[in-house]
Amino acid sequence: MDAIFIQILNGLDKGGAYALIALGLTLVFGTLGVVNFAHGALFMLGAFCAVTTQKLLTISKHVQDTSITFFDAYKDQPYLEIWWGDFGRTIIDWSVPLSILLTIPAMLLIGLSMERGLIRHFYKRSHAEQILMTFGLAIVLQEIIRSIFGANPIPTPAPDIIAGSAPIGALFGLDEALVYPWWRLIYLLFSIITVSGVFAFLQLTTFGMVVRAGMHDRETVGLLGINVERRFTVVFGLAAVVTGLAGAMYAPILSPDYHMGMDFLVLSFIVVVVGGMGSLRGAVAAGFLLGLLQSFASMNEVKTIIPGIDQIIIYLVAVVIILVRPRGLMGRKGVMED
Amino acid sequence: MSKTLLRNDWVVMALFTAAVLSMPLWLAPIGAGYPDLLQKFAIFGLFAIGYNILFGLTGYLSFGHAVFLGVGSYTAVWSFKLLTMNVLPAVLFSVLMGGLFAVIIGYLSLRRSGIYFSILTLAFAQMSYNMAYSVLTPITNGETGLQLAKSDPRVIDALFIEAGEGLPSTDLFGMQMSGYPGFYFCAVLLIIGFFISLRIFRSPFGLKLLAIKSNQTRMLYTGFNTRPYLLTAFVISGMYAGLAGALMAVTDPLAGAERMQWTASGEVVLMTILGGVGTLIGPLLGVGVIKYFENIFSALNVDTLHQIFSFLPDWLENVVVWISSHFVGEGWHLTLGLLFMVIVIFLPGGLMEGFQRIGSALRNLFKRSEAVAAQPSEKE
Amino acid sequence: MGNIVLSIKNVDKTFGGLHALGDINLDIEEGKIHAIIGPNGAGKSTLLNVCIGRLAPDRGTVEFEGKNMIGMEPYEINHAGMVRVFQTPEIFPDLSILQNVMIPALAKRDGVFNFDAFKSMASNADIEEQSTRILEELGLKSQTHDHAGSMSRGDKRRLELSMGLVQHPRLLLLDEPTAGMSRHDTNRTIDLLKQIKERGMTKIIIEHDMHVVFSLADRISVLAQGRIIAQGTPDEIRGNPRVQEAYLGGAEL
Amino acid sequence: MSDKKVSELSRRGFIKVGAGALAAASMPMFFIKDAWVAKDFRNNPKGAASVKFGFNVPQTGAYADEGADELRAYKLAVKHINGDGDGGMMNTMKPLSLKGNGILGKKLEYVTGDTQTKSDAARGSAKRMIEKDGVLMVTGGSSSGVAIAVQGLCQEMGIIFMAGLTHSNDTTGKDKRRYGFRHFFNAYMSGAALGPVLKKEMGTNRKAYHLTADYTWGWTQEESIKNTTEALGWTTVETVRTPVGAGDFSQYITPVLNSGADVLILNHYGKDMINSLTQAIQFGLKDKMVDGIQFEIVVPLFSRLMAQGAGDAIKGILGTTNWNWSLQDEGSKAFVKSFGQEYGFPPSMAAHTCYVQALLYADACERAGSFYPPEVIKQLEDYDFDGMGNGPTLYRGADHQCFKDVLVVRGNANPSSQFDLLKVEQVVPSAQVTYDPKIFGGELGPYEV
Repeated sequence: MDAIFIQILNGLDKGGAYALIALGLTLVFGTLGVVNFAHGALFMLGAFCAVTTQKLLTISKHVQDTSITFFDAYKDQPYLEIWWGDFGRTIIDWSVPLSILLTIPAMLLIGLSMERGLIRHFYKRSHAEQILMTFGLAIVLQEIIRSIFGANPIPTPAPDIIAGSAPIGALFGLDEALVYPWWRLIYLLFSIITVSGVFAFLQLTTFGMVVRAGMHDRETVGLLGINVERRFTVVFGLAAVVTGLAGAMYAPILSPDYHMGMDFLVLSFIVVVVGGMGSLRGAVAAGFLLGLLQSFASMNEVKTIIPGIDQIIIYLVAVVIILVRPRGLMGRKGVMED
Repeated sequence: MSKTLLRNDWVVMALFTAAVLSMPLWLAPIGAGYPDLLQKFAIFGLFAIGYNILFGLTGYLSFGHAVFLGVGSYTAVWSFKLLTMNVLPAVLFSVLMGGLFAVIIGYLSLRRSGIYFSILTLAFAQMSYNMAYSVLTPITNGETGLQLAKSDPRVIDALFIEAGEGLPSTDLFGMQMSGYPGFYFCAVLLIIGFFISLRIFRSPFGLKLLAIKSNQTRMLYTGFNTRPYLLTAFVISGMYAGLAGALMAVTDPLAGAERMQWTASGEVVLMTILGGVGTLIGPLLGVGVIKYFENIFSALNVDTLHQIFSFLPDWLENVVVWISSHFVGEGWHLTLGLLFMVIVIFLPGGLMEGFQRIGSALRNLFKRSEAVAAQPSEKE
Repeated sequence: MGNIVLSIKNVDKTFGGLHALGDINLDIEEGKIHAIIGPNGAGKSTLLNVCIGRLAPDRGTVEFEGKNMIGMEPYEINHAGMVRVFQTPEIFPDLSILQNVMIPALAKRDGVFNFDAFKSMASNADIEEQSTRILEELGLKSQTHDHAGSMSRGDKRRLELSMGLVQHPRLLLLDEPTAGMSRHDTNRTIDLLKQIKERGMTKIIIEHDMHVVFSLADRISVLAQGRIIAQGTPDEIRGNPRVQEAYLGGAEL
Repeated sequence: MSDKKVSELSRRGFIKVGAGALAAASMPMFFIKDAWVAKDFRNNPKGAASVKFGFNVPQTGAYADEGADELRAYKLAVKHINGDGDGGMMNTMKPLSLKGNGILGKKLEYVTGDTQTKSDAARGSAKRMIEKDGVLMVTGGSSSGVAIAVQGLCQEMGIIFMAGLTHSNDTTGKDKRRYGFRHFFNAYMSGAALGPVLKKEMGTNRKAYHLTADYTWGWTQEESIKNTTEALGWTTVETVRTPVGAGDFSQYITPVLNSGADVLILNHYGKDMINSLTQAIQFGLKDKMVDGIQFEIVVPLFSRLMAQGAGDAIKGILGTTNWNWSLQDEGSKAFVKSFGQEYGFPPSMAAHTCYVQALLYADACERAGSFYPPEVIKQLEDYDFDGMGNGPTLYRGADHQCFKDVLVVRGNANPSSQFDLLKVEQVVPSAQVTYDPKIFGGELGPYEV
């Protein structure tokens, strides 16, 4: 029972990340019809916004390191620490949450310029060409990050006071040994808030109405004399911000490295398809569903029955869903369902 | 060269054969004239040609073709281990196994089209890769890859030859399949593969596949059951991939799971698009560019750059080397990524479109001068 | 009455709450041109779609030469001898005009599937000749190697028609064959259809243009709100007050 | 059919033939029996003024930083062998035959290649070096799969391979090759070295839980550690396989919480290890008490780059490494000094093993007085040396594995500098980690190929 309870938490936590990534992808895919292979790179860029914030806050003075005698070595002392002492240290400690302040504008800018500069010229092009272009873009973005930050993962810890774990076992009257990291609980909460925020934006604003209408039928919306183009740009920017935030907040869980985007790329496409092409609610539901399934498939009890199931469960679900119900969990009939 | 001449299959084949067999000569000046890379060109050429029969003709974008490549390699190595080091059975079994897997995966995946088809093939590929890497290690030898061992039974060889000291190498009736002989073996199969592809492209079958790509619904109402056509194309391309996988094992008897990863499938997609989807030669150009980058550009380092640019004045040499060093060696991915973007932005039809544009520009130039020269007697 | 080629019996079809077709009964005689007319939304296209297997009816049968077509795949229906010419041209935009016609000709010859990967295109001289002839008849001969996608709309319709004709079907279903054509082209198409009529091909035509209907049709069925409200020869229809009321708003034909 | 040995034709000879089509037609002519004339061998430098090494390291992919560090070390080794710079370990290596004028009087040059940490790419890159660039020796790499793949290739091609970072028992066990040599230690030695330290620190009554990367290296390490700990009297609660590149390990870590285990052993490397360790600590495993016993985490294979990636998570964690820059012996000091002066930071253990391998090969050629591989191999086999940072070392002839001291280290709780991440807990003498080569089987194969 305890094991199942905690696996549900794991699944929800994973699902939160999957849902956020897929939400951005389905916005782009469903609204703009672009197969964006650079979507994983957006997640990676988001995570590196957290790294950048950390690096900016720890801009340091080079001090001769006297502990090393073989050669001239320097150690770094952050200026914030020099100037403000403990307060400076606290700011550095909080760099991941603070990075949201950088992530939103930075990712918005990246998203807007990507759409304006490249993506928009590819709306009418074939999927193959979109794939080649966005894949090329993903590689270029990755390599730029690598040339700045290197290939090794960069530790970006959560703030000290929430770096530990919450005694949920005690809280819920289960085994005392059950704990869950605060940051993961925060991430789950954060993903729910962000998803709700995006839904509220799309449901309650006129802008969102137009976008949703555009997802149903782009031509008609175009005929109404609404400038769809500009809205598409904003949608892409929005997708970039959501994906970037998902990445930035994920940094303490998964130390960012330049290649992490590719690891999430296949997965995000699968979540979108399982949820139903162009369905925002479907993407979120599928994200949580796949997260949960993956968690349960990883349990030793399950793995002893079907060895290796945890490695293929996601793909297996995708195959079954596409074959049995091609519109996905919540996709409308007939949307990109040929 | 006139276009009508190129419409003749035999002229095309003669040119192609000459070009492929003389590769060691004309690729040497750019540093690509050594057996391993030549073999890779031929092997991946086959892979891409086969892939193009599916993607180029039917428009079905498969992200799982590396599975058949991997299956082909495993089959070939098992044939070396169990039966004989002769490459012919290995090639035969691999093609059949590639085809068999293609029938299974194709039968299921082709129930859907468009992006759904792509995701299905991708999912099958990833499942195969993950299983081969871990759970199926007894068959695939996992991360290390399936290798030959001295203790392998090799039942057919055991009847005829006494095992020598050390590991045996792959052969074709006594001719060793590494180095240049290996390349020529691959090259001959590439030529045969190209010939088959040429025939398919110029057959009624090919035309029907193109029609499916153009408007599948209409094909149904025109009286064609499109699914067997698609499945046939899928299986043919799977067999090409199986053959390519076999040749990888023939020239280098090792089969690793990473050959089946989705990025490996992605590579052949990129090769095909880069060169020009649906053209006969395009995929081969794509193969050439990507493999050249992977093997030659990645090997350049600051020292070699200094040698290359040593003709420049010192300060300029340093500047040029500093700039270019970001794009070679460990930066070769960056160059490749930029190349993808540039090609698709400026030449949507891939490299082939670039050549066609250059060709037609030259032709216009030529025609104009010809027209000027022929002005007085113009009457047609 | 002659031989019945197509017999539609008790066909019903609803979309959501909308009754698109209600208890349709229709017999098509061999060798005749049968026109189906009716106001927009009367269910004409739905009826055609049911006939060629694009839509499954809720109830009823469609019998072609005595065989029920319901539940058959579109390509099986095609090979049974019933071919549809689409209203919005459904051509192969990436192929040449000639190839567009060769495809249905190949279908006629090869059946639903034929693995002819190693036959050269040149060995299909007969198919090519046959296709060229049809194109010639429809006045498209001059541009056979152009891409079909770049044709004008009117030309596409003619191409569409030749794709149907090349298969020599026993029953040809024409969905507004002249819509969007100039007067001149329309007249040419009428002449052409008349010519073909002499070859004994049965046709069903859905048409708005009354000029076309009355100059071609042997029999006319009038559809309104998913029901057949009248059937008869052109003269009978012309004089039918219910038709005039429902469809023509009382105007004189 | 007889067992005929058919020779390879040389590239240069081939090109001379001219037109390829012609060559194809007349191909059988080239297969002359026994073309190795007295000690001729592939890429024989003969009268050339220089010889080339092939540095085959990961330049892209997850281990690119490690590869970059390896490459730095190799460049330094080339410098030192050619007599430039301060000489590094050439000053401390004992015995030493190199004279600082290249190898056998020939200047040393090098070519580089990218393994991408993929067997196929690594073999392709090695083949280019051998076939096109004519290298005498290939070295480098950062994973066992690659090392085994390249080693197999080098055996076929008759080129010596000096493995870089590879920790699997198989490299010098089941898959050992006559032409392959490993200076780096292996999983078995990690286990053997950890044994006594674990006993001292944690006692003999522990319950261990393994998380293991689901591929060959992970399994061999799991097995080695399991054997060691069970010999101490520990029980193994569970061994769980995790997919490579899982990223989020939470679903594997949470079952540890109430499994009753009091030691978690992470058989992960690289990114997997960084993530699993960081996440395990987020789940409070480091501060956990099980039945009044302090919970412990052990990472059997450590590297500095991994420690950097894991950040604070590494503090207090036990593991083993091949070498650490803080060692105070003369060889280590000399190497750290020249590396630090060249690049501004100390070398990693990957850099160290690569540097040593390059030097060892060069020295063996010098001793053999020839580049003829069988002679060089014989020089390396059962060779005793010292002054290379790990104390007296034996290159065992039976499996081409180096036997030397193994370091048991602990993540430094109070690092004095950004490089001071690992503290050497104990230097386990080589006698304690030496094993019988027979236990892993395998066959080296012939000298002449």
